Parts: sequence; structure tokens; C-alpha cells
Amino acid sequence: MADPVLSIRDLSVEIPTRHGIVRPVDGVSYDIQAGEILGIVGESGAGKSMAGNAVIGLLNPPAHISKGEIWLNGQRIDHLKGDAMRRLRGKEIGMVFQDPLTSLNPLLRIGDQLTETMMTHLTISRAEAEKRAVAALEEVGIPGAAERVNSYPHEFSGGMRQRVVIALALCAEPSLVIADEPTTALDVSVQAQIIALLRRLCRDRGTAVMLITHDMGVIAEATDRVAVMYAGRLAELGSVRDVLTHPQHPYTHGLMASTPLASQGKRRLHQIPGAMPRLDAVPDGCAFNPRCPHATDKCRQAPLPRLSGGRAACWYPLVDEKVI
Amino acid sequence: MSDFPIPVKPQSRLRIALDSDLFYTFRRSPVAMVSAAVVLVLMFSAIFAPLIAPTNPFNPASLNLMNGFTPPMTPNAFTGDSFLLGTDDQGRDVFSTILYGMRISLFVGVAAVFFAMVLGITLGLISGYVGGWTETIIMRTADVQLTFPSILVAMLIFGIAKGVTPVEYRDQMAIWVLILAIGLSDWVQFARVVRGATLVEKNKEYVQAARLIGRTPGAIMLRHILPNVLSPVLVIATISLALAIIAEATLSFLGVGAPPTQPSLGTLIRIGQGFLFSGEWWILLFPAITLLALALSVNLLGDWLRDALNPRLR
Amino acid sequence: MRHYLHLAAILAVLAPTVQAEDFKWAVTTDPQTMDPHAVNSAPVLGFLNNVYEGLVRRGKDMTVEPALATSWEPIGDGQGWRFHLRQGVTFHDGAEFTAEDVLFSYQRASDEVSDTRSWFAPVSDVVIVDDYTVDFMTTDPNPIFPGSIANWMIMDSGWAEANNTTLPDKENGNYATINTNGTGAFRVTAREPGLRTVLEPFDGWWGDAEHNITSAELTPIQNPATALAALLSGDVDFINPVPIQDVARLKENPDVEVIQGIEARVIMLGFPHEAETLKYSSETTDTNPFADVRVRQAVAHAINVPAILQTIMRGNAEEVSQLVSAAMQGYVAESAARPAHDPNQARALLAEAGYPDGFSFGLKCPNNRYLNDEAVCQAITGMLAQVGLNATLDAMPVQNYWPELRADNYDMYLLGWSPGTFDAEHPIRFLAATPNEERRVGSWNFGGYSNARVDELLPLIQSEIDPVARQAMIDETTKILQDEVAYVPMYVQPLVWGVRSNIELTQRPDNFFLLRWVTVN
Amino acid sequence: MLAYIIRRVGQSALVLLIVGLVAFSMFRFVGDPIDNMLGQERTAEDIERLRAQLGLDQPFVVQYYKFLEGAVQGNFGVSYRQGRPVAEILLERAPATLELAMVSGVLAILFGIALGVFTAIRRNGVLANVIMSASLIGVSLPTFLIGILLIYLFSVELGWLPSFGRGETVDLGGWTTGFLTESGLKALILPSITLGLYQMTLIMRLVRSEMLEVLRQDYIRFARARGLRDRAVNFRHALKNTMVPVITVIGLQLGAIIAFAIITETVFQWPGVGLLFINAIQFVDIPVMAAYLMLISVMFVGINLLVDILYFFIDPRLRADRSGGH
Repeated sequence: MADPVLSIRDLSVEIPTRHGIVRPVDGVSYDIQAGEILGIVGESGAGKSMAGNAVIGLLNPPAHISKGEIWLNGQRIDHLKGDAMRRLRGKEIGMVFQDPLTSLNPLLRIGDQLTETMMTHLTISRAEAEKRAVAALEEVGIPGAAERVNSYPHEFSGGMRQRVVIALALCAEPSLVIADEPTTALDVSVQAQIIALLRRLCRDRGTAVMLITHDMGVIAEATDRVAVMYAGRLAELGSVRDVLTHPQHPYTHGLMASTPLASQGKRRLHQIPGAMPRLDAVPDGCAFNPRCPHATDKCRQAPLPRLSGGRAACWYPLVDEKVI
Repeated sequence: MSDFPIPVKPQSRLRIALDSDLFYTFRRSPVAMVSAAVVLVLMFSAIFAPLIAPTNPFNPASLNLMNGFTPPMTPNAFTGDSFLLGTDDQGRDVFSTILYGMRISLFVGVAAVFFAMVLGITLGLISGYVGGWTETIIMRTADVQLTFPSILVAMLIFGIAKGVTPVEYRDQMAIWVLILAIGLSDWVQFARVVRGATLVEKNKEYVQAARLIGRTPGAIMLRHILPNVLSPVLVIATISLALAIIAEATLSFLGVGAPPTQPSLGTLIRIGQGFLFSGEWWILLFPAITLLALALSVNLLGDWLRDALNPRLR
Repeated sequence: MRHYLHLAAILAVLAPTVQAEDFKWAVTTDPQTMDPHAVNSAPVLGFLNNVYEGLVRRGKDMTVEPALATSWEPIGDGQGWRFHLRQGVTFHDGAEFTAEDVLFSYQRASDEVSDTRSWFAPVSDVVIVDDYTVDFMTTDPNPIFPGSIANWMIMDSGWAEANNTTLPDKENGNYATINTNGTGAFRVTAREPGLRTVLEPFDGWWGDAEHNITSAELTPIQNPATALAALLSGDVDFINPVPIQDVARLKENPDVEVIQGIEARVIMLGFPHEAETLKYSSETTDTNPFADVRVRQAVAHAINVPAILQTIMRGNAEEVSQLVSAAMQGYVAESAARPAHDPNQARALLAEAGYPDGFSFGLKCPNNRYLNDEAVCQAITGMLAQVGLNATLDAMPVQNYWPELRADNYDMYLLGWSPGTFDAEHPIRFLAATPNEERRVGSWNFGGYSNARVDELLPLIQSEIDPVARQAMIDETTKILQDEVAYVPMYVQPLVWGVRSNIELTQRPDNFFLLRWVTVN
Repeated sequence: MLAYIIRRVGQSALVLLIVGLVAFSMFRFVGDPIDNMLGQERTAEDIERLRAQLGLDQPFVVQYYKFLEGAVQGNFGVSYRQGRPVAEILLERAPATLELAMVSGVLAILFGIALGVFTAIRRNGVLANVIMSASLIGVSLPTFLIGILLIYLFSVELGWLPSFGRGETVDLGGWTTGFLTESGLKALILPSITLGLYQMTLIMRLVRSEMLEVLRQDYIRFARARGLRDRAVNFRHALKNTMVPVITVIGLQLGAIIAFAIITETVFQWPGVGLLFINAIQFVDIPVMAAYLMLISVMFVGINLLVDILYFFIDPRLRADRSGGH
């Protein structure tokens, strides 16, 4: 196996608050290979976006990386500051946000936003950048790209805007794309198109993708591997087929059981009792223990086993319990 | 961060207040605490001026003209009386006059802002909630009002009020006219903010629900919409208070302020500026410092409040 | 779009003229018109005295001296006055001054639309005897007539006709509102109303120049602090007035000098003699205590004038007991004593009049008319309160003040009076005589004070030629007014001018500033 | 767009009419012009005659109608005080006020925007916080006091700058300007600081809060995520987006500058329309007051219109929206 494009090692993010320090990302490790799509899934507040923000260096103060390492193409980037980090953004790491309606500057033509980005990172002339902007829009499937470069964002529909956003994220040809809930704000009808587009572009270019979502459908459809996060920690990490069909962590299991998958047909959905803990009140031991049907005293007291070799961070991984 | 699940458990009001984010950020901001302390001290001394002040400068019978122009903490050449901050041209104790003057300034400021707030909120709620012609009329009126510089509005109102008030009441009217004048020149921004917020809120589910279960528009506006627009209103109110106090001083300079026998801080400054070159600096300096401290603290508090009430800026 | 440039103007500006004799001064109120007959007000007449001249003028000590007339004498037994005109005088535009201009100026100044009309009320006819002799016929003997027309300025008849300004026009203005053509020592070279007025010496002036200025500029500055700053920083050479409170400080400043004098203006309190009830009392609503002379006496005794002069006026004013100051003709020296400040006596008088606990009432006061008027009224309020007279002070700008007084909206008011004729008859006519439209008397007697003997004496005073007999009648009138406390005269407003130390000038008691007495060193 | 402008102009005309009516109804209370027009020795008869001549004995609605009749023909009457056509006087005085307002406005806008951006970007910096707090001093003291203190310091004590007036002016075909002479420029300094300080503080604070608001928008995060330089993010992306509300307020503040010029002009004896207005009040010069208020209203209405038109150029979204009416 080649070196991963992105390698996160034991990453923790901390936010000091009046209620004490909270850790929205706590000891997380995973790799993404070139051309691979890694899905990050979890409830809101589970720390999945925070991890993405940590990678691209856009944590909002006072949030900061407190521990761990981030390696990008063999270069350690978690300690980079200011301009050094800025050069990586867009150039090495592209990012797609959730809401295409607010991701584009309403006052600038999309062509300008594209050329501006390219000219920041690539040593090309304006004319060349303009040419590439049209090509980039064509690539993401915008009809009449040559004219639409002069349009303003409000002249596009939501799905089209997200295509523009993807074009923007990819225009400097980064090796990693972080897509933070890229379809959540879109109509169901265009979600699949966008996912397919993202998948196609990255496969073609060999771009690594971190696809953050809470939508199991998107995970099933688009990703190669999946990381399940709970209360800032990695609960389970494995190939998408394994995790979806044979979850080992009780939380993943519960999550799968509560997700309506097309294959399942009509059936009463399962609910996980309780709610994810506040980040300033994560219980000792396994964070999931208050809600876990299998929890023992060990789960409540002993420090959580870190995910290393195995798939699930659990004392009692479920073995071959199919979700039906 | 705002999407962290927040537990709901019953708490006393005080507990809620002390536990609130507002109080927390307050404790973390030395500027806010100092400003609040200054405002509190000044407000306290204004309210209890009759108890604190050594003399009552509003009682003409108690004044001794020969005490006029006594420098601070220096015995008067004729009467031998000594005053902490000196006396003004009428022999009034500057310290007492400041306390009493602040009373008037604060009263005018608070009342004017309150008036502007009530008017602005009412009209803003109505125009936002009812819409249609009512909205057009209210908001066009607001435009006309904005068209007119606030000091001119205040001067016009002052002129008209002086004219229409029966002569017997005119003397007591000055203060109320000031309140009316400043308040009327200030309601528009409240109305605009409230209207904007109302437009947003009225389409939210909870308002729709309240409407469906048959709440009257008045009740919906008061119980459901109003609480949601209060924080921007509070911010505007704070800053308006400082502006109102200054506006009162400016009007006084233009000769339409508080009567000289019951001077406000602004009137004191207007009077005091006449002694800037003559060496009686204390007549101007102390009221000016007081006004500066008051307005500055209120402004700083307003600043802090704006940031504190806007969770996204925190 | 117009875009041409006055190159010459720029060059003139960029190369500043090096003339030490440029003189700049600032006053509170701009002369509102350049027409000498349109408005009878001190700012206008004072300024225009530099530009226009009358048959007679007043000297540095207010004595009447020859100007465009070289001499004058009574005609017969008080039928009028004959004026012999100065020959060889020319107007600024070069026209010659003759008797024709005097007659024209009489007609212009005495017309119904002219504000100066009242000066000529005693005149029945004006007759040109020859080119340089004019007779003024009066209805009654008029001993003070020459002095009473010292501010009547002569305008060139030809100029007025040519420029269609044979009558003043207050409402719409006309040529003479902005332009001037006098015989005076200075001519106006630039006039921007409300902003600045520039004068230059008139080369063809008949008199001998006592000044050395080559150019003078008047700027009205309203805010006293700004005016003072302008003087201190040397931006102007002379300001009038200097705020009283700044006098002491200015005296210590070596760059600046203070010139003080006693003005003609007497500051007094007035009463609603005629009113049935008080207007602003909270408890005394069915009667008018001020109709009782004892109450008015109490007021006079309650006011501590020396204290006002000591503090508010900073020792720069003099107290006064009658309607004219000591500098005026007809001043009664033996009646010079003011009622003493005596709160106890005031209280006793009030008790005697039936008001042992005093009463409340409203005191009206202007706040931009007289020197420190508002502060004085405040002080008066305090002093009256000490004897139980609780005045509510309502101070207002003068534009609101006169209408209030005319509408009788007061229980007591502050008034300043400056006799335009410098004679004691003037305030008697305007303030003491029973108001009478037809006889044109008592027009400023807001309170309607009325005394039959005063009304009887006034016409006699006006026509008495014998100075001794005339003075006796003035004495009697003064005594009556004092006894009845028709008014409470308090002090004479001080004249305080501030000049840069390199300037020499003369302060005339009527507060007129004359450029022809200015020397720039 | 054209329909929109026409409708706005129509509304503006209505606003002007109302302003005029309000103004006329209040003139009765300002005082009586008669006393200033007649001397000490006037009689009651003189007063009545002059009042009738001026039409002051008529109901104010009639006076208003007559004023409108004249105003439509460009005739604003004759000043009671100066006996000259009001239009002429206003034209004479307008350059002084406009130049002062312009300089103060430019100062306020330049410094306001620069400091606003600075304090927003360095939100938690010490210097930014000091600037924020210090700027409040400018709005915590009345303008007239600031003006007097400036005069005291720079004219009287230091003697650097003139204490009053406009200095030498140059006549450019009816427009007198103080920009071309040294004394004219010097004379501008203190008044424009006095006048602009308040507006500068206001603009600065507004720019700051709008910047903070914009800086947390997704498209700014997205711009940062694309690795754009800080300068591009802060100015090209953020500042431009703050401009719509900022321009609105600046527009209104320009009007306020002209209104507040009343006080500054009084303190500095600045020969502009504000001083004229204050004098007019003092002398109850009704034609001047009426014309001044109309002038101010026209300016405001014009500025508002201009601001709205500016929006079109700044915000492409409005170009689409407005055609349908708003």
C-alpha cells in the first residue's frame, strides 16, 4: 500500500469553556489513500466536522489541536501556521461546505472566484486562468459554461451552485478534498448527482476524499471506508461493506438499525435510548456506556480501548450480528 | 458550538441569571465591569442626590450669590465657605449641581429612550406583523423622519410644544418636551429593527402554531414575537441612552434645553463653556468629566452587550 | 458648468498684502442692512456712522458737534432750527452734497415705511433756504432737536433716484440694502451680509483723518467663546462685547487690552401694573399683588444689586436708581440712591401688603439680549425667594421674548433701556407714559403703568426750552417713578471692549465703534 | 429601474411637501420676526402694518401655499433679515457648508472604514480594543464642546490654526472655495475634525460589526478554505459585502453631517448654511428657515436616492429583484 495522502494520528481538539475544557475530537486516528473516499459519520456534535476543520487549519479560536499529528503527503501539517497553512488550503486540500447557497460570495462572479483561486495557487496568467475556469465548470457539468462564468451565484440553482463549489474546491487540483455534508442542503433529487460527480472527479484524479455526513445512504453509496464517530471519539473504522453490514460497535449497530435503508423494506426502525452526552460531561470509560445495552462495569470505568488493529473501539465488539 | 445539546433542568431565576452566558462573559470582561460600576455609581448618586448632595442647587432661596466662582476646596473670599468642586456663577455648589443635573440628564435620557423604544417596538411590531398599507404608512413616516436630521426634529418639536402648551404649564414642560423631542427623533431605528425581526419570526413554526390555536394577534406579538426581538432592542436602547444624554446637551447649547434654574449636565456644560477662558475651569471641567464618564460607560456597556448577546461573535 | 477662474483673485491671495494697517473686528450681530433709514437699531446705526454722516454727530464724549452742518441755531421763539451746511463735501461716488440731499433724506427717513420716522415726529416742515441752508420747523419748541437727529444720515438724492431706492424697503430690500453711498470717512468696498463687510478710507472725506488704517473688515461672530478665541489668537484686532467673566483674565494678558465704560443701557425689572391677576402663580390666582406699591417696594429691597455687580458683573457695572444712567442728560443726581438691600424690610412690606408668606409668580427673562441676562435673572430669582417671593424663571431667546411681553405673558420681566437721544425724556416717553397709540407714547410700557401727573409732565418736558425748568420737571417725574416703584432699575450695563495691544481706539458711551478713531501701531 | 426611480422621486416630492407643511406650522412658534425688523421706537401700528405686509396675519396654510407657489417657480422669497432673495443667499452660503461637509465626510469615511476593518480583523488585539474604546470619547462629548476645546488648544494656546471662519476663499465662477489657499485649507482642519469625528466613530463601529458579521459567513470560510490571501479575503470578499449596509448608513450620515454642521458652524463661525439657519432662527427669518429646511430635505432625498442606485452597482442580486418592485 502506498503512503496515505492524509494520515491523522491520535488527534485531539480542545475548546476551553467556562464549564471546563471540552474535547470535540478526542484521540482520533485514520488514513486516507489517494483516490479513496473515507466517510465520516456520526450525530451532530460528534466531532466529525471539527476533525475536518482541524485538518484544513480552520478551527475557530479558542478551539485548537491539543494533541496528535496530521500528515499530508508525508508532510506534517498540524503545527503549520499562517501563510504556510494558507498555501496548503485550496492547493493541497480542497473543501466543500454544506450549503452551496451561502458558500459563494454573492457579490462576485463565479468566474472571478475561480480565477482568483487558481491565480492564488498556480503560476498562470489571467487568460489561462479564465480558460481553465470555463473548463472547470464544464467538468462539473455546468451547461453553457463559457457564458455562465460571468454569472453571479444567485443566478444558479442550489444543485448547480454546489457544482460550482466543487469546481472551486478542485480547481487547484488538491490531493485531498474535505466534503462537509455536501448534499445535506440539497434537494433529494440532486443529492445523488452531486455525490456521483464528486466520486467521479476524485476517482479520475486520484484525489483522496474525506466525506463528512450523517447520511448513511450517502455513505453506502459513495465511500470506500467509513469512520463512525461518537462524542469526539472514533467508534468504528472499516470498509464500508463491513461496517454497514457487520457493525461491531453497539453504537454503529444502533445507528444502522435506526437508519432506513432501501434494502430493508418496511420495518419498524430501532431507536437508541438516550442522547449523546454533552461534550463537557462525557462519562468515564466508554462514552457510549449509558446508552449501551451491553455495558458492563468495565465499560463504565476502564479507559476506552483505542482503535488500533481492530475495527471497533469496544470491549465487547459485536461479532457477526447482522443488521436486518 | 451552539448545537451542543443543552440539558433543561429547573433553576431559580437568580441561579439562571448567575449561570447565564451573559453573566459569564460579563465577569470575563474588565471593561464591562468597570463601566457597569461607573454607571451604577453615577445612577445611584443621581437617584439619591438629595441625600448625597451637600446643598440643593434647585432651591433658589438657599443660594448665596456671593459664593459665586469659588474655586474647588478654597474658601470663598467673602463668605469663607468652601466647596469640594467649587461653585458656579450663581454660587451653586458644583458637586451638588452635578448630582442634581445628572438626575435630569438621566431622567431625560432614560425616559426619552423608553418612549422611543415603546413607540418603535409598537410600530415595528405592527408594521412587521400586519403588513400592507399599515406597514407602508408607518415605514414611509419613518423615512420622512430619517430624512430630517434628529437635532432639527428635536428643535421643531421644541418650538411647536412651546407654542401649543398653555403658558401656565410651559415652565414644567421643558423637560417633557425634551423627552418627547429626543424620543421622537429616535424611534425609527427601534421600529426598523423590530419590524425586520418580526418579519423573520412571524413565519416561524411556533408563531404559526400560536395562530392556529387561535391566539389573538396582540397576544402573539407580545408573548411570542416580542421576547425574540428584545436583545437587539436592548443593545440599541443602551447606545441610544448615551446618545440621548449627548443630544440633550447639544439641544441645550442651541438654547432649547433644560431651564437654567434646574440645569441638566448639558446645561451645566453650556454654562460652563462660557468660563473656559476666564479661569473658572471647574465650572466646565467637572460636569464635562461626569458627562464623559457617564456616556462613555454606557456606550462601552452597550458595546459589550452587543457582542455578548450575539452568540456567534463570542 | 462654469469653470472659469478668477486668476487675479488667486494671485492676490497667494501673495498676501503686507499691510500692518489691516484692521479686523468682530461683533455679535451683523448690521442687518446698509440702509441708514430702514432699521433703527444700534448695530446698524453704529456701523453706518462710519459710512454715512448726519448734519450733526457726537464726539468722543457724546457732545453734539458739527458734521455735515457747520452750525445751527433756533428759529425765532422755538419754531424750529436752522442748519448751515458744510460746503465742498462729496459723497463716495463723487456727487456733491447740497440742501437738496438734506430734504431728500428727511423725506426718506420720515416716511411711513422708515424705521427712523419717530425722530421727525416733532418736525412739521423742512424748508430749503438756499443750497447750503435748511430750516427744520417744529410743531412745538424742541430744545433737544439737534442732538436727537445725530444718527439721521444723509443720503445722496441723485444716487437714490438713479438706483431706485428713494424709500427704504425692509421687507424686500433694494439697492441701498447692500450698497452704500455716504459722505463718511469710510466707504464699503465689499459686503457679504452676515459674513463680512470690508471698508476702506474715503480719500475725499472732508475731515482730517485721525486713523491710520488702510482696510477694515467686520465679521459677526455669534458665539462669545469663539469671538474671544479669535481675539486671543490674534485673528481679529477688536471684539465687542467681551464676555464679562473674561475681563479679569484678559487684563492679565499682555497681548490684549480691555476697554471698559458705562453704557447707556439701564437694566430694570418691570411689573404688570394693569393685570387683574397673576398669570403664573400656584396659589395667588385671584389678585395681582404687584398692583400694590408695597409689594413693588419689597421687590426693590429684596434684590441685592451690589452682589450681582460683584459676582455676575465682576465689578464691571454700576448700580442705578432711575431709568437713565448718570451719563445721560437729565439724570437726577439727588435721586441717585437705590433702595437698600434689606430682606427684612422686604418681608415687612410684604406682610403689610397682606402677603406675610410671600407668593409665587412667573419671571420672564431673555437669554440672549443683555449681558449675562439669564444669570442675572437666576440670581434675582434666588434673592426674591429669600423673602418669600417664589419666582419661576422662564428665560428665552429674544425673538420669543418680545411677543411674550406683548401678549402680557409675565408676572415680572427684565428689560434693558438705552435712550437713543441720551436724554431722560426718552424712557419717560417710552416706558413711563400711559400707552397711547395716537400720541405715540408708552409703546414699551408693557405693564401699562399709568400716572396722570407723568402723562401731564411729558409734553411739557418735550417742549420746554429752559434747561432749569425742564430739569425740574424731570426731577419730579423721576421722583414719582421712584416712589411708585414703576420699575426697579438695577444697574447700568457695562461696555466691555477687547482690543489687541497694538490698537488704539476710542470707546463712545453709546457703544458705537468708529473707525476714524482707530490707530494701528 | 426607471419606474423605480420615478416612483422614488414621486415619494420624495410627497416627503418634501410634508416637510414644508410641518416647517410652516412651526414657524409661528419660533418667535416673531417683527421685533427684529423694527427699531426701538416702533409703534403698535408699525407692527401691524409690517405684519400685514409680510402676510404673517394669514393662516399658515395660506402662507405655506404662497411659499409653494413661489418655490415651484424657484422663488423662495426674500430674507426678512437681509432683504435679499433667499435663493441668492443660500447659493452664496452653500459652498462653505458643502466643502466642510465633504472634507469631514471624506475624513470620516476613510478613517472610519480603515479603522473599522482594522478593529474587525484584529478583533481581540490590544490596539484594536484601545481604538474601539477611545473612539467612544468622540461620541461621549457634545460636538460643541469638542469644537470649543479644539479652538482653545490649537488656536488660542498653540496658535497653529485659525479660530474661526473660512480663511481666504477663491471665487470660481460663483463657487467660493477654500481649497486653493493656505489659510482656507488651514481653516478647514478644526471644523472638519469636529464635524467628522462623530460620523467617523459611527462608520468605524458599523464597519467593524458588519465585518464581524460577514467574516463568519460561509463564503468567507470557503474563501479561506480555498487558501486565498488574507488581504483578498478581508477586502475583496469581506469588505465588499459589508458595503451595502455601510453605504446606507453613510448616506444617512452625510445628511446628518450637513445637519450637525449647524453646531460646528456656530462654534467656528463657519459661513455656511447652518450658521445662516441658526441666525435665521434667532431673527425669525421665516423665508430663510423654510428654504433651508427644503434644501436639507432635497439633499436627503437625493442622497437616499443615490444610495439606492449605488446598491444596484454593488449588489447584483438587487438588479434582478428590483425590476419586479420592492
